[in-house]
Amino acid sequence: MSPIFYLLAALTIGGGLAAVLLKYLVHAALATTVAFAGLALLYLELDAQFAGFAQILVYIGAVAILIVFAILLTRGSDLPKDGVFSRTWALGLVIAAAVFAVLGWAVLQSVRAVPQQTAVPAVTVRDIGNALVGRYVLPLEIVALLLTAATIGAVIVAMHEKERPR
Amino acid sequence: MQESAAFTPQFAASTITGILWLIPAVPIVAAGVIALLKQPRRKLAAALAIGSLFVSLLLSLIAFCHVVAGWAHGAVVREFVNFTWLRAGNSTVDLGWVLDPLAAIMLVMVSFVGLLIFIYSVGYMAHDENFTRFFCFLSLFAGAMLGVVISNSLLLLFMCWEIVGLTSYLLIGFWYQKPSAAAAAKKAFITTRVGDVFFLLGIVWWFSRTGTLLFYSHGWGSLEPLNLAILSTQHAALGLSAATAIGLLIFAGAAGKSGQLPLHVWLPDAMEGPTPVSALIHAATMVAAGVYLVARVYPLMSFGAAAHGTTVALTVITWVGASTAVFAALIAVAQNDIKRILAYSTISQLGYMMAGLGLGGVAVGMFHLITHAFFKALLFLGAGSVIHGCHDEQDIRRMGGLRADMPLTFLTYAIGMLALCGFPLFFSGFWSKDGILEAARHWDISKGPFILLIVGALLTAFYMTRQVCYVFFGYWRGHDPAHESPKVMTLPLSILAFFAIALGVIGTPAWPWFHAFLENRPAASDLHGFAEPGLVQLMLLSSLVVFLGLYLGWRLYGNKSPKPEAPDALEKSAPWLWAPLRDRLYVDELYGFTVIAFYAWWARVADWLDRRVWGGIVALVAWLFSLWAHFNRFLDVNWVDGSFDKTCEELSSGGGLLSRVEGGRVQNYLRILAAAVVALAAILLWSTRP
Amino acid sequence: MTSVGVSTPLAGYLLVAAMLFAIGLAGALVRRNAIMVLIGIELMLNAANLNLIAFWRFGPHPELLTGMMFAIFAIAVAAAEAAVGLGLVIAIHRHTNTTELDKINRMKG
Amino acid sequence: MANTRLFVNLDQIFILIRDWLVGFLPTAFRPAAGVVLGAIAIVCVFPGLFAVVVILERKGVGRIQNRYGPNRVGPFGLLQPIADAVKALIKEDIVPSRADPVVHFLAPIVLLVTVFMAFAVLPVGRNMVLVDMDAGLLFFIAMGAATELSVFMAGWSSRNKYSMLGAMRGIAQMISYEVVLVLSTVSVVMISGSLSLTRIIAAQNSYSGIFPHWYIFTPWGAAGFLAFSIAGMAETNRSPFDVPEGESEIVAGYHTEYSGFKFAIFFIAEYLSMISISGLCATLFLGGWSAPLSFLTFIPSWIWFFSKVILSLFVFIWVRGTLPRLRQDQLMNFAWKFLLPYTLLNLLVTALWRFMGEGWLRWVVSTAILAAAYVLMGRLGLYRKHIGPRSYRYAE
Repeated sequence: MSPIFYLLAALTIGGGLAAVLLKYLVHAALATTVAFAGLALLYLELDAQFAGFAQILVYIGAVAILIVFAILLTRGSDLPKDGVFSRTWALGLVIAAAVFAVLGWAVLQSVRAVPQQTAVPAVTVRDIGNALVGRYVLPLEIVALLLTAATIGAVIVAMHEKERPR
Repeated sequence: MQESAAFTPQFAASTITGILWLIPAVPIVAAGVIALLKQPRRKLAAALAIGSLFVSLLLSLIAFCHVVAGWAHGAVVREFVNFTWLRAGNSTVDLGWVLDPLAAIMLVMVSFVGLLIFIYSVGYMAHDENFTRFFCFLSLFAGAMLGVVISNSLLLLFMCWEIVGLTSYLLIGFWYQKPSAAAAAKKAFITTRVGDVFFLLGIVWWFSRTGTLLFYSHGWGSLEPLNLAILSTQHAALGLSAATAIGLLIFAGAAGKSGQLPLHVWLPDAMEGPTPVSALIHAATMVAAGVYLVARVYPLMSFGAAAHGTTVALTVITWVGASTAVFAALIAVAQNDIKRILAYSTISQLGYMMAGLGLGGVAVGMFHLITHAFFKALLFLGAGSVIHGCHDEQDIRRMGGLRADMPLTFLTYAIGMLALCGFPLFFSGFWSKDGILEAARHWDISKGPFILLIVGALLTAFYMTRQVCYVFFGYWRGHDPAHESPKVMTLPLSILAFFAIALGVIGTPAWPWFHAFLENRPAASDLHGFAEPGLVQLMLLSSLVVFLGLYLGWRLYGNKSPKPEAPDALEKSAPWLWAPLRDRLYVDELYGFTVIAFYAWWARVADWLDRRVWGGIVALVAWLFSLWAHFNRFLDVNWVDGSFDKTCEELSSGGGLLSRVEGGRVQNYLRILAAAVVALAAILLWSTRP
Repeated sequence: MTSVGVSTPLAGYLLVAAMLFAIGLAGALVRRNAIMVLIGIELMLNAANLNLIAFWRFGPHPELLTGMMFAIFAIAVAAAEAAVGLGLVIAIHRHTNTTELDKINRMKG
Repeated sequence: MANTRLFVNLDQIFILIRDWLVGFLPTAFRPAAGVVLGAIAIVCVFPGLFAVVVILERKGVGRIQNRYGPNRVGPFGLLQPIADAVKALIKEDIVPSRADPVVHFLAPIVLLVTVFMAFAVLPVGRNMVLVDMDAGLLFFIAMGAATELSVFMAGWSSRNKYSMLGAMRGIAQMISYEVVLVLSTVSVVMISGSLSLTRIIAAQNSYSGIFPHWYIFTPWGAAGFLAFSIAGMAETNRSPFDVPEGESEIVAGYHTEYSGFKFAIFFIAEYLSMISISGLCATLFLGGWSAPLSFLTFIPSWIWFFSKVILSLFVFIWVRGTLPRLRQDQLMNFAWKFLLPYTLLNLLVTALWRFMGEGWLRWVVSTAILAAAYVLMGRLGLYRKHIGPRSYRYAE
């Protein structure tokens, strides 16, 4: 466990926490971006270069922008009058904590069985490309279809409802 | 053959044969595209239809040249591509297409005449609101017809045959707002269906005997000697061999489509469709499909015959064809609708073709088919031009004197009429009809067909003269003055007129190029062809007959212009002959009294059975059930409902309690979900702990 | 390497992922705003991706790329999910004039 | 021989200097120190280039507009950038009172960092690349995408409607043109088979006779180059796509509320991103640092790279001086309804090119398809409402 890992983990977790806790939605969205960036760096640390850059491109370049656009379009940049947390926030927190407890327990229980393995996998972008259009071509096509459908669907859902034709 | 290779062609002899399927496919695809167009896209629809057929024509010409080139080098061109369509158990159903002289000739004819008629339709249908639909159907028809021509499998042929029938139905009923058109469409569809049932029976029988429906397949095809020998040795009922029986069944299908004697009734009524349709489908191509079918399976029909002998099937075909020729010609004499006269004339000429097939073989019948296609299309288009010019008037008694008003139409129509009459030497009809008469003269079994056909020729000349006199001579008897048709209509007329004259050249006895081509003999030009004993006399005889018919017609009708209400000249001189002819020899009435009456009776019987017998049983059962229901109701009301109501109250209050969970709050759902996941994971981990 | 009882680096990544997942879940559960719920869901998805990549890296057959591919597809799908989700939020906002989940609990428009 | 040696040394002079400097350190630190040196070089050289570009632009646009341009500071006004820098540094840094201070502060920094990051993968000469990443192109694009967020941060945090409008326009425009940008690079990736910029250059660094195998000299490459250049101009908010900061409409767009050095950072970042896009353009389509003719290879590779970049920057300036600004709707319609379909078609053509194999046929076919599509789409555009010829309505 290198110090870099701890640094990146702290960045990611900090970003996530800030995202959940910050009052202003825009701040929360920017904090989410920090978490996304931290995750991208974690991917790089895991020698997953392609996934890391894809994470930056998709999450910071697109999803974060989408989120801030949605915030602005729904006038979410102002503070709501009656608080940002729901009334039953404590219950939510307990459940989240329980989930974390179960997950952490499971991790600690099971990693003993995993052998230590640190050799850097020799995987190039070319391999990923070949896999994408080779073994994984069907999922790739399906994801392409899904993206198209989602784009059209999102546009239609968010479009102004037209006057009903007479 | 492996499954994976199911659709790979087994054998492609040449590039053109390999892509022969494009010829029908292009118009069919065009039809599909046109079907998707909006109604206002007229120009695009017409352009698509004409363009696609033009492509087909080009391909057909290439194919034709390919065949001619092969033939000129002395090779027998019969190239085919087969593939497996279905596989059931051990038997396969193969489809395929074939390119041989017969198909090549027919391809060129169909696509060429079709193209001209398409062009003509642009003018004729210009004001129709369903213009695009019309071209969609026309394209579909052209594609299917070309499919019939090239198919190398009886099944594929049958499929295309049925599409052709469908488009015929659609196009006859194109103006379905008119009750008469709708009825005519139904009549055509049902009547041809009668023939098709026999045809299908023949197909099934053939398949069960030979195991293949391919015509040609390297010696294994059903038209090749091996299988024909098998068929001819098997016996069916009535002392006929299986080959003969199947041949007759197939001929029944052909008779239905080609309007032969018992099944001809639909063709005159089909004239309710637009005139280009009448020209394309009910004169030039579709009705010829039956003749083509017989020509295609001619090896089956003629198998086992001696050199100049005949078979039972061919004899039947001959007699049916010859009787049809005279029968329809007789009726045509007394009709007053311009298109109806041509329709009966078509039936009559189809009879000639059939007789030609039966008497003289493929070449004789096919030659008449080809020449007839051109001059009959010409006549129909001319009639369409006349109708168009006379503001949709179809009654020849209300026309007259159009010679001056529509000079080009008159000229071309006269050429078509002379070709149809068989005017000597200069017109194609003369040569093709002469070929049939020549074959009839040599027929050993009976001189009956020969006499019938001669009489038919006389009648043909007579009724065509009558029609032309009514329409073009005398003075104008209609309401508004007639006008000449636009160029887009007269241009195809001129082209067709040219071919109505010129086509005769390729089939004279001196240079029987056409016959040689179809029969794979080398063609030779030899004036000694005329020297065959009796031939010149025959030509003189037939010319004499034609002149007699022309003279009689002119004598009775020439330049007279009787009043529309006045009785016909023939009616005055021979009313006893006129009445039955005018009423079409009572065939429709005969069917009305027999077939239709029988069905009506049977329907009444079925209705009675439904009402009384089955209805009574149903009522009885219903009564029993209602009795049982009353008993149940008593139980329900007193015992079940009480307990059920209580249960429901309990459930409803419980549901109210539960519905608080389903409050429409997304986060509640998420909470419950997460808690459940935690619980499940905890259980899992607990149960699998080491 | 063997600090706080963790035997392999894998466990560290998995714990970070678990923590991020829990944070995302908490965000989705405690915030009132629909967009924040979506952000929380995005965080959870990312945590799952981190798991996948970590398993790929420390798994027995990284050259098969299974986990990596899974993560890449998950990223693509998450982008689609975000687009549709935010589109829905905008539509709801137009309809009910609020994005607070407590107030969006009627099916009747 | 000595001659060749000299040219090789000249070509690799910066590498040699770096290695010489690093040689003073213990072995363990050498790789890291090399990277740090490279980074320092980038941070020094490109802002220097920025100064050159600024003076080039001001004088160039001046000439285009028939005026002198700066000519007071230094000889021919050449020291003007330095004067500008001094001015920016000593001006007061004003933050609006209602602004969000943290985000307002972070926005220019994030922008500058992401812009600088992109240079890390750009090969400026033979062996002269800071980090030779396997997915370098993806990194470059990812960094370009990240700048959008800083634009939003700047616009939102200023609490100014002009800033917000500028930011929204800017993001919409950058996202739209980013799609085109990425898609036009994909065709290069398809042919070269690599996302690594050094490999892409290596794939172009060969000659037929004296002519180089640059991708711009292929039909799909020319079309891609065109799309890439247009999208690059839009991506860097350069005229005629400078709607987000259109002075005549929304003051200065998202950096309206910035002053002093923060404004200077925005200014620098804009020019740096221009330089980096030019560099990428040269790398992808113009053979990077390779020489344009085979007998010119003796000239050091970095000179070629920088000449190409400056040439491309000159085109930027030229276009700015020539074309008027587009309206927002024209700009978006152009991106989505013309450029995007055309780029997608270009992808198909590239695939065709790839699979048709050698020979003249593929040249004819791809040129014909692309030209026909260009003419056809342009013609159809004339009859469409949205991408027709430009028309202007004036306030009544």
